[in-house]
Amino acid sequence: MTDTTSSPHTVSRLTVRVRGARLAFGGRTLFDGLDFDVAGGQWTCVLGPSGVGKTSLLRLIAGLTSPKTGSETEGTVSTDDGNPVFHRVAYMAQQDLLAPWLSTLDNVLLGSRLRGEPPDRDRAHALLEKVGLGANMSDLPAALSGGMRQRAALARTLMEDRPIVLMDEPFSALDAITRVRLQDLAAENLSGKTVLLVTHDPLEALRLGHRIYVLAARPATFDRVIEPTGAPPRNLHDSTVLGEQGDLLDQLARADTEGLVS
Amino acid sequence: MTDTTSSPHTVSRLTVRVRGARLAFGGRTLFDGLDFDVAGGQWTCVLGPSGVGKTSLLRLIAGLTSPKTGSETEGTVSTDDGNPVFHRVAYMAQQDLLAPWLSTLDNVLLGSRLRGEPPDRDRAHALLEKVGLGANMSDLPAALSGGMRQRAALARTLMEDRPIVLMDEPFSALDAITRVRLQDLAAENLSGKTVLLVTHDPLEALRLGHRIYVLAARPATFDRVIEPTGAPPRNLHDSTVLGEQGDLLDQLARADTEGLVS
Amino acid sequence: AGAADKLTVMLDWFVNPDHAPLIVAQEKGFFEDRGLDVELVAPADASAPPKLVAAGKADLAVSYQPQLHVQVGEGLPLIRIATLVGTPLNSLVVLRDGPVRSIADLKGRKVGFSVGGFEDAVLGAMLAKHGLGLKDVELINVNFSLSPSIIAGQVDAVIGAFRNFELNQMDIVGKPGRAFYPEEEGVPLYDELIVVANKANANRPAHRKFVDAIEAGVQFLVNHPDESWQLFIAANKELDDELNRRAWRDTLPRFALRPAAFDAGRYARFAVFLKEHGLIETVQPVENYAIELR
Amino acid sequence: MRLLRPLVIFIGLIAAWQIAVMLIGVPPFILPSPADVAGALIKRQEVLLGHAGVTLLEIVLGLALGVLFGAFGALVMSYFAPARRWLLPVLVISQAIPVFALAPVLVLWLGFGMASKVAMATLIIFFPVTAALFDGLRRTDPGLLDLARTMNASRGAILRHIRIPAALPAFASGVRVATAVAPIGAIVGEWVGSSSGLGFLMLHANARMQIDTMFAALFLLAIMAVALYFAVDAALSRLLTWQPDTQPSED
Amino acid sequence: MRLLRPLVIFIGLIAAWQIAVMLIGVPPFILPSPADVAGALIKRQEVLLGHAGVTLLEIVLGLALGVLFGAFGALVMSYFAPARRWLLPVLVISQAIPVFALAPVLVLWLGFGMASKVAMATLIIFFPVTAALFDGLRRTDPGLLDLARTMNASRGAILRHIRIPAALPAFASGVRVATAVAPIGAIVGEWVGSSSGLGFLMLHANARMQIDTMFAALFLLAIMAVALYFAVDAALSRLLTWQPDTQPSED
Ligand SMILES: Nc1ncnc2c1ncn2[C@@H]1O[C@H](COP(=O)(O)OP(=O)(O)OP(=O)(O)O)[C@@H](O)[C@H]1O
Ligand SMILES: Nc1ncnc2c1ncn2[C@@H]1O[C@H](COP(=O)(O)OP(=O)(O)OP(=O)(O)O)[C@@H](O)[C@H]1O
Ligand SMILES: [Mg+2]
Ligand SMILES: [Mg+2]
Repeated sequence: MTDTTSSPHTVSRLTVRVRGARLAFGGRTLFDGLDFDVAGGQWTCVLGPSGVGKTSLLRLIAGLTSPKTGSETEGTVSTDDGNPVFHRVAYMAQQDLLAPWLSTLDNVLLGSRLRGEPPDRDRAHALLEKVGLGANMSDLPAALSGGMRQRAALARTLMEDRPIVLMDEPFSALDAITRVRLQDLAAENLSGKTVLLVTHDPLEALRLGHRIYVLAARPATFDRVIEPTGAPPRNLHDSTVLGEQGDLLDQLARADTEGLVS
Repeated sequence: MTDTTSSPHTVSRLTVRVRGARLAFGGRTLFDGLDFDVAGGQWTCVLGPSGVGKTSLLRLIAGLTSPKTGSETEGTVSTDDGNPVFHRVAYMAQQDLLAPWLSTLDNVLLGSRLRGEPPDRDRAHALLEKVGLGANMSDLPAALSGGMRQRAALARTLMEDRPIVLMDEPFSALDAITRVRLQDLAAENLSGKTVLLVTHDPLEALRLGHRIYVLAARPATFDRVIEPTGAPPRNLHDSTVLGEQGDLLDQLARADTEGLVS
Repeated sequence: AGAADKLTVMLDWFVNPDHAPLIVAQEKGFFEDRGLDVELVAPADASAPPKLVAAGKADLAVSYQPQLHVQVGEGLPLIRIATLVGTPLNSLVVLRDGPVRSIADLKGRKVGFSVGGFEDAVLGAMLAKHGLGLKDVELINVNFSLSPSIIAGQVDAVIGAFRNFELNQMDIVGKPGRAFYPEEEGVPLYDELIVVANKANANRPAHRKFVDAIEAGVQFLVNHPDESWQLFIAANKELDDELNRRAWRDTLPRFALRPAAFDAGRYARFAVFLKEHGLIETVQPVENYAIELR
Repeated sequence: MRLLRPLVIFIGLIAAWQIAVMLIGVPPFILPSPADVAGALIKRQEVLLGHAGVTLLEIVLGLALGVLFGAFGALVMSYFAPARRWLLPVLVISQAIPVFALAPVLVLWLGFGMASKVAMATLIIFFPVTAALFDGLRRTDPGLLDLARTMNASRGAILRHIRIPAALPAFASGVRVATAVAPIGAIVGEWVGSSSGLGFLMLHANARMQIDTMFAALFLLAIMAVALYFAVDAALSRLLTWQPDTQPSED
Repeated sequence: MRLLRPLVIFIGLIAAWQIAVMLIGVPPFILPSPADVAGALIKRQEVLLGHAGVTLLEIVLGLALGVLFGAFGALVMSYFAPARRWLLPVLVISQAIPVFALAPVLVLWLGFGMASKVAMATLIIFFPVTAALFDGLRRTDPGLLDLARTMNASRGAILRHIRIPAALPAFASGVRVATAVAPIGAIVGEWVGSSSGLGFLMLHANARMQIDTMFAALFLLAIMAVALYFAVDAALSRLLTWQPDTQPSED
């Protein structure tokens, strides 16, 4: 922990501000003049129709859009302490992105290895146990099931221990029960961090999010924010959650008709 | 349609019987002596904890397990007309498996190209329009979002027009609204076919399945079958569905405690 | 005798009976007797040794008189200090039982050569004597396969074949050849194998000792032909075969008995011949590129 | 700019060469200065260009045949298991056999014309292509193969529509190496038996100690080699637009 | 069985060769029969084995250095954009330059010993490795690179932990080609000026029409080449167990 930018305790509860963001792929504008805040120390969930630009927005915040990928980008991404966002985010992509030549354990330790830090094997072991991969630490990714790969990627993201965490559908390949358990695990491990979660599951958003945004239309804009009551992770059997779910689904349906899938 | 085995109308409502199936990866037995029927002309849904062996079972039925992949297999897979299953299945894997060098359209036409049949472009166009990729037909997979890739893979599977359809979490990367629409599309296009659907979403199973199985424990066995009332696709706001959902979730939770994720 | 004087001597080609005086001098210790430590190095490309001597990387090189004229003409600081073989070995060879009975029969035929640099001049002179020119034949570089190409009928004649070698070679495989000798067909006599040194230190005392040792070697060869053959194959086991035995026999009479001796007139005549054939631009004074060591 | 850079490289190399010759004092009969070479280039341009044309033709033919045979060899080897077991050792041996050993045999069969030289060049060129494509064909995504199997694809169809497109990047890699070694293939062919071509000219000039002419021929050869390489490289890149292409220097 | 097959291939090739010689009636001074070669092999075994040892050493040294320089070249070229622009054309040129043109220069710098021969062999061997690794480094999964960037990885760390492991299959491909051309590299190196080694022996035997000896040397060379190739291949496969490996023949 010599690198101060990677320590979550010195600079915590960072708010990320996106201002005037524009992103286009060869003429197709995904969004333009988009303003968006990821509130410090909270979970912000983003939903929206497939292909609307959620992943692209996440990548923009993570600093991963470059002209090389064929995208044109404008706008600024900043944090309220003035330091850049880049290198303070942990990013979990929609694909699991496990290195096929590394064992599950080594994949989880990839971050420290890339930074030349001594690997914290104990923590990696503990995390892998918690995501249910205790017996698969030395397996190569090719020997894991889809959900197991996703869990390995989640463990790797939690391992990163960054103040800002960007996750792109981190639970999509998991069964309902495992999903709830891992949501709890993530909520616990990421408490106090600034989390941006892209998800397709309205219940997941309602369970985990302090704020829920719906990205819709092209160029995409954000609809009204939903701020569910109570502290996440919430109990899904709660009747208010079910009511909010109806709301959210309506909003999503509206987003969809403005949207892309005809 | 010179190849009779690929015509769905001559031999329809095929029941697939799995008998005495054993599958192990280097000593780890996934299941052993498993008997399982996929009822002819119906949707059979399989749920179960991540890593229990759902994908492996699907691949076994599709005839895709070979010693080369490091697996040991036993048991028989047959259909009630006595002909082999292989070459009469359409298989949609958990990964989208789009060929990166082919456009979306060409990926959808891959099957006919591989069989040397004249490609039915009109049907491919229509299917791509229906899955919302009408504007992306000439895009390479790399330019598609995660959900768009999954939709392309779904279109390709529907394009295959086989009597037996095996789908491994075909809607996992889609938002709630798109998901419902594509479930309807699949239900419509696959009516009368023998469908085996692996899913993580109990509601999806309840919406689409004539029969729902839960695969659990190691070696894995099937729990009691759930046969929801009414013809799929069902309305999710139906109160019976919600009741059944509770049931199913309980069963899944039980499956999970016997199961793998500790 | 103190520390031996070290000499790196590059051969023109792999060790073969043409190098007999050197090998014998080495094996009999004639170099050692004179306080020389001689290392013989064989190249795979006959044009490399003079370059390396000119560049000071080797002390002496076994080379050919015609090439010396050309090299000196191109500005290489080389000078001949001894002669190993004082007659041409080069010849034009055809199959004895083939269709070519005289040089005039070569009209319109293929002539193979292994690029040495002046085959065309020699061939041109030989053809000219029979009223033909280089344009009347097709010249083909057959590099590594001089005799195979003629034996196999790929070409009708080869120029650059050594009379002590290729002829025996062809005879052994049952396809005897007929040689036309350049010196009998209009080409002035020249030394086939000579020893060249860098002009800058031609008169190094060690060089004189080296030539003396060769002279002793030649003498030994003449006096004890059988014993020297044994010495030769003992040092080069892979050369113990029919072909080399015959070549050895045929080469013996061609070694210069007085390696240091030098005939300036002969060199001057040859230079004129080369100039006539466009291989050199000017005829330089002989003392520029050949000396007799004191 | 795109045309400027090669020019700068070119001038830079020439300058470096000139300076090296001047500083180290390599004698001109071992390494002539660019000025000497330029002189020879101008003085003998007619002869040089004539021979260069022959060599270029050999290179292009050899490259075409080498790539063709290489691709064919890889396909046969990977498609037929017995062919692989039997052919691979033979191919490896074929690479280890020095050309001059084969030359008399080849010349015996093909004569001293262009055929034997193209054959020689082909022999040198085809192996990198074979090896690269063979490796590429082995590394197809197993998922795609499984999919193709369920689609009732014949082995040939899988090869054509899945394995070959997937192996194209590896193939391109092999073709690049082949392109780089193609000139030497043609030159070696010319050593073995020829009456024209830059290789022949070089041998000749070398024997006559016209080292400036030899280097002028070498220079032409280098220009042809580089031009050919970058042309092939550009063509291959165009073929493989779908292939992600990044450089560590951009990380 | 694993040991039987090479033996069968071996005997088959020899038989085919003997039959070919007998049927076509190639004169023995162009292609001797296996019996002749076996005779030479036995008669001259001492000489042959001595030279073979020298060549083997050169092959192994040349291969080691070639792979090392090749890997180094690819890393430098892909890591430093300017190096790529400047070095690539130079490397391409280096492949097109015939040995005999360089030979005197090399001898001038390195002398007549093993060094110049190994240098020559290295020059021939390194390019396939460079080209293959260079290509492999360019084709890293962009997703993994993005991930590494967010993980605050330096360019060097990305190279070391992401790009290089991902490029290992391509590297292996290049090393295989290099291994196959290594023997010819050493042989050509021996042309530069040597008095030992199989290449020397072959040229010598060829020039003096000891064709049976030449083929005996060739035979030894082929055996070394095949043994080396399969040894390296096995080692590489062991290194790359994570890499999916299927053959079209299994489709
Ligand atoms: N190639 C392989 N080698 C070794 N083990 C494997 C291999 N493929 C799968 N497995 C193991 O088999 C088990 C079941 O895998 P499978 O993919 O069938 O799970 P699943 O039920 O589909 O899970 P998920 O819901 O996560 O996709 C896992 O524990 C996995 O580690
Ligand atoms: N590299 C690219 N080149 C061109 N277009 C691209 C590229 N990447 C993404 N796009 C386009 O940008 C749009 C948004 O993609 P993005 O991945 O952000 O969607 P998403 O909201 O994450 O969708 P999903 O829910 O399906 O993952 C899509 O229409 C896609 O076609
Ligand atoms: Mg996305
Ligand atoms: Mg699965």
